[in-house]
Amino acid sequence: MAEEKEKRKDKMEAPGTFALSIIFLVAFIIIWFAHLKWLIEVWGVK
Amino acid sequence: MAIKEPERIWWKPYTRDERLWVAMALLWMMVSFVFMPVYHFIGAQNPPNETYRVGDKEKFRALVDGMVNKYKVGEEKGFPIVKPEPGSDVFVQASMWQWYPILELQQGKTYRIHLSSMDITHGFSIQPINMNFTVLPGYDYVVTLTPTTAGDYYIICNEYCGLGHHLMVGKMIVKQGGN
Amino acid sequence: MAEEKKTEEGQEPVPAWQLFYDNIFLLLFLGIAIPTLVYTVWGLMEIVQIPELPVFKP
Amino acid sequence: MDYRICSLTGFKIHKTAEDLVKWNMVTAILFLTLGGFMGLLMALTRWPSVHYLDATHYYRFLTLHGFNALLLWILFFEIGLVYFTSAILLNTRVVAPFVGWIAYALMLVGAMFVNIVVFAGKADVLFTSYVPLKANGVYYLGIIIFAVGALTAFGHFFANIIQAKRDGAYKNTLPLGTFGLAAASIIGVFTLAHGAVIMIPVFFWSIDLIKYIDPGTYRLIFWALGHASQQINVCAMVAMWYMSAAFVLGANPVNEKLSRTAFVLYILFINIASEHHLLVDPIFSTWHKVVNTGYMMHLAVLASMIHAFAIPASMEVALRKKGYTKGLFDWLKNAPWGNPAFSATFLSIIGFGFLGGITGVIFGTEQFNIIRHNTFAITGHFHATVVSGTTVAFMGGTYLLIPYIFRREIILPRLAAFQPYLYAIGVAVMLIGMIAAGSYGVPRRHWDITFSSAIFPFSFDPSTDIFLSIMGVGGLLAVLGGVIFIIVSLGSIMFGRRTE
Repeated sequence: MAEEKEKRKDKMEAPGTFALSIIFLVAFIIIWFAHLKWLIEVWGVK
Repeated sequence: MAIKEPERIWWKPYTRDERLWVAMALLWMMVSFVFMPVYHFIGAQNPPNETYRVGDKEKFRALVDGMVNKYKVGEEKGFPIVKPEPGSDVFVQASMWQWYPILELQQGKTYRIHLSSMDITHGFSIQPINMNFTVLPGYDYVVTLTPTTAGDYYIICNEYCGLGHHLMVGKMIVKQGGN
Repeated sequence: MAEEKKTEEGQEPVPAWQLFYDNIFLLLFLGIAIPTLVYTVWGLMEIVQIPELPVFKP
Repeated sequence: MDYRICSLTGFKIHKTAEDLVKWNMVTAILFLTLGGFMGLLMALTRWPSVHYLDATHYYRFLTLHGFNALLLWILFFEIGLVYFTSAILLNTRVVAPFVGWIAYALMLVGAMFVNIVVFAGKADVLFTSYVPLKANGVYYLGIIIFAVGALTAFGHFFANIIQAKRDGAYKNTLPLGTFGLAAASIIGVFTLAHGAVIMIPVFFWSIDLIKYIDPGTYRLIFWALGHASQQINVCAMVAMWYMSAAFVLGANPVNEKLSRTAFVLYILFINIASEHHLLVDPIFSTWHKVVNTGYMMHLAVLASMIHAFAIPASMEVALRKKGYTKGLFDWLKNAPWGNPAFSATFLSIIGFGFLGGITGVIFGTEQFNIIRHNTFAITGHFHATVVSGTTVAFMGGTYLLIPYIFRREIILPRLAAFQPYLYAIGVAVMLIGMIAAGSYGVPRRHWDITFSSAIFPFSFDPSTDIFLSIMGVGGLLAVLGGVIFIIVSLGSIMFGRRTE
């Protein structure tokens, strides 16, 4: 059982989904920074 | 299967891709979260934090009228144009369906703009720079504003306030510094 | 079949976290208590504490 | 006890459970028809060159669009899923069946009250009905009755799983699909209790028994109803994803621990995201805003990212087992794209994640909210989550459940296979138009953004015209997809060939 658990730990079960997820994360970060740029261009508020 | 009860012990270690993905997602979420408090210290644009209760709406109306009497410099389409001193308290009144009065501000100077509604909820939306705040009846929201670009700006209402909602447009003039 | 019997007798203890996740009614309590305290009660406390409009110099 | 054995899945199905699922689902689809038609009118009015409705009818039908499409279609479907997961998936019965019927009747009566009073022109207050904007008392009464009905149904879920355990239907752990609906029901109890707390005093205020409702308090508690009810959708939708993957592909969750952790994060933390509506409000301190939107909310977002990984991963593992192991994406190429239950699920994951999730986190960030609050971009965001996410997932769920529950074959299978693509792409085009227009400042809930009769002349950047036209075209495509869905689903339920 413990051996099976160890084996599972190092497995990459779904590499395709992992790649898709990375694409998602990159899109997320790009859009987030685009909004940061929009934010900086407006007036000062507090 | 998601439609059957799992085996007796389903608490199992994560695989490599699961660990990696959770770690990356968590890291990015931490960045997004930490941004909010940190930007309050380093950034110039943060949601204002100052609110007062307006028990009597006439009291707020009196403040608006007092300011208009003191600082009025002109008139446009029946609305007084008010040019308050930089750093001073400026009062803007929302009602169905107008923003009163017209403000004339100086570029780069800071003003404490008080927003309150006389009737129902309105949305204070400065266009075309697109900054948006909620205006509630019974509350005074103090927006400490520093316009950094000159020109004519318009205030539209972006919270539904009855049939004349689309008629509710106000004006704000930002003049270049020095005059 | 023989293997199933073994687990029935509880050869391996069920992890505590698994017991927590299986306790729907504890989750029901926490799922209502946490947002009610952090969002609603805290929010109401802030509404009550808002000061009245001060006097401004003309 | 009246049971039958499903010839397709082997489930032991309790007759009453099946009837409750059927009635709730069909009612849901009928309200989708009404809400969708109102949606068509909305798209045609906000499309600048068409500008179809006059102002009065625009706001009236906008109220109806929100109520029918956002609340009634989705909640009735979810109540159907409550019975599906708490009885049918567990091969057990519904306890006290009359409670289920009372809940259904209350929801229906409440829904009719609201629809009638809004149609009669007595409640043009939009979905949010911010006080002191006042509607006829029947409007609030209808919402209260509906909420009590829905609360009863969610309570019924808990009664069912207690009984199921006593009957030995499961030993310790609920199936993941049922667990997802447990999360939805927990959030439902929180949501509808808040709804009652605020709507009952507002009802008394509307008939002049109470003098004053504080608008700030109303907004705080209303959004614990308004936003948190969307979190019910998130949980039910994710549960639907898992179930579709299991039914269509025989997929196992890659790791029960991972998926359940994500649901537990939803249960504990997602409801405080109601704060998103109050970020540029007066009253609440920066700390209240930061803690509620950020501190723990982001853990709920992490949960969504976990699901968005775990479900495609389970599909990938299942498809790889079938022999599609070449390279990274061979499994994706050979997925059953022609099966609408599968394609709708996959499109829903993509739409919810890429369009709804990303915009949700960004617009829910305190500072970014200044430049997005109440603009059309917000409308775009929640159409991404609720329409291209939840609605598309539930459309897939309908295709999935028609053979199992109604025991009918899907009619017009080619049209059905094509429908999720048409609908999802239409909605995506529409909401991208909305988000683009909103980022130029175009407000939501606004009849005339040309301000043609306003006292000061203001007009938006001319490019907003193009974005709004894109929105209109996308909206029409989506409506076409919606019409096909309604024809295929109701047609199959009534005229499909019997499977047994």
